[in-house]
Amino acid sequence: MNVLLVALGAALGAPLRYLTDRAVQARFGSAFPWGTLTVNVVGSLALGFLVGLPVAPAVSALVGTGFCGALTTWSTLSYETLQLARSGGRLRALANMLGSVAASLAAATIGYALARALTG
Amino acid sequence: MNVLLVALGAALGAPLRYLTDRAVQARFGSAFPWGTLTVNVVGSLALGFLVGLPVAPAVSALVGTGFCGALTTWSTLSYETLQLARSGGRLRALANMLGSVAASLAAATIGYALARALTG
Amino acid sequence: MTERAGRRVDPDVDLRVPRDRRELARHPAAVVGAVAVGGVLGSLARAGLQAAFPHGPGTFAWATFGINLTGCLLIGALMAVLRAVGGGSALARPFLGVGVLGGFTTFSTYVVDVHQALVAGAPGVALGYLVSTVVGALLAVWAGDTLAGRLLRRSDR
Amino acid sequence: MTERAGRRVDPDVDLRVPRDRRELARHPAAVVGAVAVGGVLGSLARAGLQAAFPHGPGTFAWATFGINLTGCLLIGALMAVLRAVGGGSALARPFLGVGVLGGFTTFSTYVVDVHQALVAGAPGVALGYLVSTVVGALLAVWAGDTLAGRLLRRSDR
Repeated sequence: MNVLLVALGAALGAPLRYLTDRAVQARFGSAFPWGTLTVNVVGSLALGFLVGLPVAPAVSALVGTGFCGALTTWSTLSYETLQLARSGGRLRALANMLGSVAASLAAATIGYALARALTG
Repeated sequence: MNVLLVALGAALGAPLRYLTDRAVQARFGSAFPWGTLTVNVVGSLALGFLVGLPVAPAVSALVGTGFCGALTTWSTLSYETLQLARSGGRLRALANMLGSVAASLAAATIGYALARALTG
Repeated sequence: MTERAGRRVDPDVDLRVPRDRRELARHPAAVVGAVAVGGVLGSLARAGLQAAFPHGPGTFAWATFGINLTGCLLIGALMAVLRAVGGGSALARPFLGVGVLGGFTTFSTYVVDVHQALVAGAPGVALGYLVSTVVGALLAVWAGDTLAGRLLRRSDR
Repeated sequence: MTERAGRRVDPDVDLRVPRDRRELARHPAAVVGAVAVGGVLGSLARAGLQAAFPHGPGTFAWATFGINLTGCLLIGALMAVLRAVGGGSALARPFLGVGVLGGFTTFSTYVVDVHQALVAGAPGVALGYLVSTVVGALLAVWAGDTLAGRLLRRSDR
């Protein structure tokens, strides 16, 4: 049961990451990886919100482990940072890593606080 | 502690598989993978013997998980069988797989029985 | 046209790489399907490992830590392999990189676990987990890329 | 001289492959060291997974089953990658194939678990585990080789 829900969430989350990344790059260019930053921040906001709610394990499996887990990524972020550093963009590499961590952590905190405020 | 013992056993078992395989092929040729059969049968005999003895967990980690685990291999056996089947040696592929399973199972049984007989 | 090592930044999709730019128009269903199937496989592996090694609130999330570092090592190795073979099939990067490794690793669980450790009153764990994942991920992707690059280069005959 | 796909039988070492034959004389310490280090890494991963998913006597050994099938999938993929890049470095096969995957998978634990299931009076489990591992290992190595071969072949630009 939960295995199927994780699979379903991931089957939506992974392609959404790919399509969002394309759309963001088409709009803002590809020199800085804004697309990956977007999915990581949005996914962290959503997961922070989810863990602040009193939800059933099934919803956690579908939305948290499956969807948010597959929407966000560490592998993409780390490889981008490596490539930015290599192509001489040390400052952009640093900004990508620290900016992703800071913005996503802030997003998760906001999501969590919002959920707590809504559920009293 | 046990991690170090597993590592030590594996550091001996894996090279011994490689060196034994070379030695057996140098003596008996490489058309049929006798070398892998040898290490799998010997390792199964040794592990069968070991589990028949009343040994400490440390010995199990060193000799069983580390040494016998690294000495024997499923990955090598399965790839050999695939390659034998592909190069037209279907019968040899079948003989390799079934022979390995039968001989190693017999060896494990003998090793276990021997250990039980020795320890009363 | 072989990609230069320094060219691509984003391993999921980099619209400056001609092949990446065209892939969705050429094989829309195959590309999205490969990403989805890979994402399911990677996510199930992650979920299985997290279930096998659970962690309490305010304790170090070893499973997610190991998953993320392993995924970073493997994306480095994968991109090195694909570079060495001139890009591979049209579905190799979408399936293995975007799907399997993107689905296996997770950023949202990482930052939420940091936040939850703070909420649980364990700022030391939160900070340690925060910093060690960042440092470990960078070392892992560098190691995967470097090690694979060296092992794939034909050294003698 | 590139190896033909059908030439090699034994992925650990095949003395009919010129490079395999010469490697020990050329780099004895490096080859044996690479096998040992890889074997340690693979064995520790196996030991960790077996400890995380323990099984009682007379029950199906899921951890070892998964380990062996994964290792078979990966040896198929690894040999396809090395073929695609013309063999790779002198230490690629010794480290990753002989060491990591050889150390990760285990045949002795497999047959001893079959035997122990029989001793524990569970012949159905013994037979099921015996057969499913054989069938699964062959399917896995075939899938790893075939899938990697397809994903590595450059399909379009």
